[in-house]
Amino acid sequence: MDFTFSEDECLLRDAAREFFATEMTADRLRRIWEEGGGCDDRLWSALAELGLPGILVPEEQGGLGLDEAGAVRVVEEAGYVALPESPLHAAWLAPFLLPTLGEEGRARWLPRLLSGEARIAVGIPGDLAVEDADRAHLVLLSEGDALFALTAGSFRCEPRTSFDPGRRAFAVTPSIDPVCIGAEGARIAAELLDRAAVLAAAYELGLARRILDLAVEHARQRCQFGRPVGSFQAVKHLLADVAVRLQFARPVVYRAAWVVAREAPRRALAVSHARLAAGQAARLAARNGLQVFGAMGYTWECDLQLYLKRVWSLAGRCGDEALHRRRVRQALLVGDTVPGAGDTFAEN
Amino acid sequence: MDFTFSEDECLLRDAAREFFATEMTADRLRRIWEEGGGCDDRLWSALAELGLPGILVPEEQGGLGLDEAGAVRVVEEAGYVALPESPLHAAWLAPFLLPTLGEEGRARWLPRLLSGEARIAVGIPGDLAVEDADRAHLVLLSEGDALFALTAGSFRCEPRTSFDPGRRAFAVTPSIDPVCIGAEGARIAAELLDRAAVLAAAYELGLARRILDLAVEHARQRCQFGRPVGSFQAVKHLLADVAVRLQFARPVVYRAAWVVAREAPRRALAVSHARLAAGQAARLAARNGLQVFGAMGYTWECDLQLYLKRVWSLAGRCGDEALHRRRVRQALLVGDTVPGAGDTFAEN
Amino acid sequence: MDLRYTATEQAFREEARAWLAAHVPRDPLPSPDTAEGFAAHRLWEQRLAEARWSAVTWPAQYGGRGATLVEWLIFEEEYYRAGAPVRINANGLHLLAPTLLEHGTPEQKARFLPPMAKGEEVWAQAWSEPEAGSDLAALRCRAVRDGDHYVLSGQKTWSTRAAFADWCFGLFRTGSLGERHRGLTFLLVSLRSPGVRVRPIRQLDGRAGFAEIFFDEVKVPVSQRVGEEGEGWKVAMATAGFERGLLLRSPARFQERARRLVELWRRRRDQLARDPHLEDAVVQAWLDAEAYCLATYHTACRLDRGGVIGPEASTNKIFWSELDLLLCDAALRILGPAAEFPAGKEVLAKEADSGRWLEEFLFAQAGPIYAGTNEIQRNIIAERLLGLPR
Amino acid sequence: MDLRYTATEQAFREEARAWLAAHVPRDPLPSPDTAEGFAAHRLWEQRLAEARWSAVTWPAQYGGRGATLVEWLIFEEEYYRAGAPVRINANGLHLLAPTLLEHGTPEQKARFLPPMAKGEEVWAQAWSEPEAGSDLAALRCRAVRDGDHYVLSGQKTWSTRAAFADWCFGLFRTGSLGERHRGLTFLLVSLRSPGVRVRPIRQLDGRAGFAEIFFDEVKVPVSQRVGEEGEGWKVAMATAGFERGLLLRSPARFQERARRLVELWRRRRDQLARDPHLEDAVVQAWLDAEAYCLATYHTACRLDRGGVIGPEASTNKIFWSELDLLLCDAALRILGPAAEFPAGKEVLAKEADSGRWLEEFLFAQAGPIYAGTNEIQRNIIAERLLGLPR
Repeated sequence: MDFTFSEDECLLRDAAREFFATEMTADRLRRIWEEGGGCDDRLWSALAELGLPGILVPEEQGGLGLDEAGAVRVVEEAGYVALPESPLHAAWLAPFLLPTLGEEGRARWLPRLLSGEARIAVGIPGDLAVEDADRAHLVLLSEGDALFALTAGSFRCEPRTSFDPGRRAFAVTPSIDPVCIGAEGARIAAELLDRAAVLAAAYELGLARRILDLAVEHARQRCQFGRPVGSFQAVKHLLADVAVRLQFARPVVYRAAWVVAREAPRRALAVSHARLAAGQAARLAARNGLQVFGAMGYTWECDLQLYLKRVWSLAGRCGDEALHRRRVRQALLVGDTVPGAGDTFAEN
Repeated sequence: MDFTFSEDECLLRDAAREFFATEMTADRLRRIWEEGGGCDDRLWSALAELGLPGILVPEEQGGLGLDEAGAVRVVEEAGYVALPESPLHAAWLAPFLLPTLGEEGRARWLPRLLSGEARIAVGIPGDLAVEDADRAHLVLLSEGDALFALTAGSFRCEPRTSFDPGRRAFAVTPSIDPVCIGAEGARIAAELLDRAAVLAAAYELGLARRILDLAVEHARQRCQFGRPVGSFQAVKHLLADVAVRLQFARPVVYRAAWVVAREAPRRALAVSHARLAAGQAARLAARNGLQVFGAMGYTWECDLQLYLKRVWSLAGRCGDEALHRRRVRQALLVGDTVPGAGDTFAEN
Repeated sequence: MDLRYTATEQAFREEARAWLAAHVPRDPLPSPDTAEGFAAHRLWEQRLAEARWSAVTWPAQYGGRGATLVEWLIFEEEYYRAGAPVRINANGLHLLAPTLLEHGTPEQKARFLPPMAKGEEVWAQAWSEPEAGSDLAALRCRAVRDGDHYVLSGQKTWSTRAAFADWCFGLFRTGSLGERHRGLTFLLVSLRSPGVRVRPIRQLDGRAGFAEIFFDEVKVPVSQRVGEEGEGWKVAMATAGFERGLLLRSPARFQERARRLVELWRRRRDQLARDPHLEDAVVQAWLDAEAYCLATYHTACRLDRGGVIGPEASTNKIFWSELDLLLCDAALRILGPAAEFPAGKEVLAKEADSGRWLEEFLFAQAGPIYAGTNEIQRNIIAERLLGLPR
Repeated sequence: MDLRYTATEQAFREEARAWLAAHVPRDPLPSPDTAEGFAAHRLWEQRLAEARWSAVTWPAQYGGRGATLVEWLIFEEEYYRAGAPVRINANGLHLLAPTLLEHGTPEQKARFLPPMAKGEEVWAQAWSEPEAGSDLAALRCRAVRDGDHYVLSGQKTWSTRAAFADWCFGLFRTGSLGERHRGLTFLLVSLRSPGVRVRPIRQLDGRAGFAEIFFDEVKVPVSQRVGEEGEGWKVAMATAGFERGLLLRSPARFQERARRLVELWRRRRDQLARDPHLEDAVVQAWLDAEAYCLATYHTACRLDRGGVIGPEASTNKIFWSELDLLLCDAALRILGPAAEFPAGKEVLAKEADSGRWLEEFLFAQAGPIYAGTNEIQRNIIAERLLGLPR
């Protein structure tokens, strides 16, 4: 049993953190908002240079060779800066989907994905839009039990306006046949949803931590009644509550990342638990963080909103709360046995 | 529209409060615990003298002539001191049940109820025991769609040990036929449950207020870190939260009392709402009150426990939370229309 | 206790209902946070005033109907049921007017109430300052007496509707900062006065719902002072202050929202596999909206009979703001992926009114903050209602 | 990261499981809050110790197995699954022992650890005093140095198990009261010493689960001081202090409770019309128990690899105590009217184990209070983990 991260994984996380801290400042995010959201080509290239698209690709294929458990904290750091999501979709989901295009398809797209030359967008089951679909060279769209591999000219793209201005979202209508359907398509959709849910959960951990950090900073600086508001117990406890939820969501997400990387039992339960726990932490961070900021946090000028809106817009995507709760209920309340002590890591 | 209490009703409430404050001190309650709980004959007589059994009986029949809405705050005061419940059952429920015994039955029992000569115990639908059944001259027991009027020798009485030592509870098994069954018995049971639920709700308001008062007093006296613990924001907010829930439960209960007193629409919704709101307030008071008391509140010596245990034991009686939530869901989520603005007091 | 409406109350309701049915604009007005929308709303206020519906509780001489608080609640119920436009002058009507009626001179009432009723003069609040949010006693915006005028310098902020309003009211420091809540004076200030500059502040939703107000040697006649100099805190916080707690958010607003929520849930529950978490939130939200209505009627009846309202009014603010979060949060969770796209062309988004829910959700986030944060309200409840030490 | 058990860990589990299956008493032991029950539990501790299961993480020389923290978690899982008796010496094993192992002298370890492992010496805590509950730095129970002894006078309270324990450990004031958390010394005191008087305190459930300890000129050899004089606070709060946060409540306890809760719900849900409110509470409680397990393994793995645990340990206390309330509260609500009668002869009460749930419910109420109230824990998180000003 080793529930820790290796030194290499920590170094990679640190590198990503450093990169994001300089590349994805709040100012940069505001410029992205002004330009209609999403990830521009410059950022896409920079991320490719960082190695992001290859993070889950085996070393022998030119990637960094991590599994989801090893890479999960990079996603967390991406959430911390509210990175546009399409490059994460490409890095986290495309390597899983490309093999369905056959050896030829994989050979055609994987190197270009790794080099940053090809932009791949992913349509996640249940989501109503695909991020950055208009800029993608390839859209991998999972819809019902069908998986489509769409290149320019093989789909229609209609913009959808999200209340989160960092989102550049499109409804995509395929005009070609899917690459796979039926049982295989359904299996891929199910696994894709699980992977996307873990991605969203890790991202939410980062968002929650960012909001907590911003609120702590504000509470240390802002004075009322002659002292920093962070010295008031009510403010302290609002933020301590966030820290508690975050602390106990994190290992749930790490475990889910480990689970999706392999054939592990109770996958749906682990994944949906992660999404629920991280979503809870992020929404509590948003609520309590805003409360600590007061009216100031309610303004457009305040950077807090950059992260609040991502928390709220992400809530409905990658499987919404109702879906994940349903899966948890199904796992717990139906079936022969109820997992108890000793069952958490049991392999059957 | 007059959602206030009359001067007479206020005077009666004050009289009851004063009586309870001297009769039902914490010390008295502890003696009751030692004697096996329930209401002894001395207290029963004193309550009769106060006029309690006649509170809902028309003046021309020798009672005080209030309706449930007028009398509800007397029950609240009874809850404030955790009065044994059997005299409340007799006062609040027997006048409704006695007419089912026919004119002769009513004429036989009502005067003796008013004088305090006869003790009447009531078995509430769904409850597993009847309080003070062993001391009663008449047990009115509603079970399924049957109503029994049981006098000495016509039932078996088996003690049930509650974790609340103030409770003197018995499982009652009738050995005679019911006085009414079928549709009429079911109607009586339904109405009896509604009345009992309002009784419990009003009682819970009183319990919540008592616990709040005790916790406030403790927080003003107890010093830590060189000042009263009540000056800490965390403690203030624990108790303020109770005050808020209590403030907004009270009118819900008063309205339910008004509703059961007459043929009003949406009775089940109003009654179950009252029970849920009052129960919520009482359980929050118990939790937060105990938290404010700290370890001291967890001792047998501390009077707090007298009221905590009543909150917890009452929760399952007079319809438990699951039952009342079910009724609310039924009313709100099924049916043609959803009540909105302007419907609260509408008469159809 | 008699929870039936009287014949008079019933007639009042029917009159309001009939008038609203005939006059409420069929299409929603444009947002009052734009110049065009503000003008449209101002016109609507005039129509209301012409029929004496704009300030029903005021005496007839100022444009009201001398209605009881219960009648006001009835009017609000009909107003929200009818889906009538948002009231742009609520600050004036519900927050300033009760103060003026209690503490204003006859001249002030005659001068300010009628144009307020007609929407000719729309009012903004000027309480908070950049360094005095929760700590209102730290206000530093100065008012210096100079003959029959005060001269104002300083800055106010978070002033709702100030971007387009005509007047503002608030507390200004006539004494020294060290005096805290003593040394403050309640003034009425025209936003058209020379030296006043208003800078709109964009909110979370991108609109300029509130503004900063800068005062640069602004002259305000002494006749526009409410109460005595240095007594502003008392004026602002007196009985009327508590009554404002009652008027600020009428229950009908939340009850209509709760009704829409239950309807949304009924339409969507099968797709959501009757998710118990959501169902429970829906039921609890409806119950709390109903409880808020019952508590408000209870208080209104007491006040109509000459009762007074004390620090328990602080419980209102906490209750409705948390209720509103519960309502809107449940709606967004029911909408799921559709919640993100307010202008979505999907059947679901349109049918479910997702744009409206989103707007309400965003505004609900401010509820526990404005009009005194819920933390401050909890302090007030603990100290003044429960008697805990400061 | 590799979340599979190693072969060694698996073997450890199997050994523990086999031993427990063969040795756990079939019928529950009488309550340890009675003299008879305490004796029975002491015997059980001896049996555990004989098979070296009583303190698995300790070095072999003191009676342990040198097990990793992960192995300890595995043992706990098997222990709770087996329904084995409550551990009466948890204060010693989980709270004192880590401190002794870090700060004790070789002589102290050799003297105190083996009899602790064998249950020959059962330990109680002596932290709180009547006037120092949350404010531990206000301790006033005095220890005055007199040659090679300290002389203790004063009173301790809320000492769990002290009614029957043999020894206690705690902080005593060797400096002046004004020094606050400086001037405290960590001492080990035999409860059999002349001048010690123990007065049991009855709890909510009527049993004497904790006690007051009165010290009247009690002589304690200097050799029973852990760490230096005046350094007691540091000794108590150092690394080991945080580790205690990990050991105090093992996840298995809550996971077994969560499993029973889900089973209770499954049996009863149809009678309860699948009440969504209850179902949701059941699901959330199970998830939180699972999260507590995951977080504990995460920390244990880090510590097993030489990591240290900081103020984030305070989050544990809050999380498990609130989880426990959620669990027990849900169970009582599912039981409804049957919850009141722990010894109920109805099929429901027996089948549903209502007596056990009630006991657990009552004890859970104390969770947010003991071992540092959750309010104090939140302060610690805010100030030391988040860096907010005191």
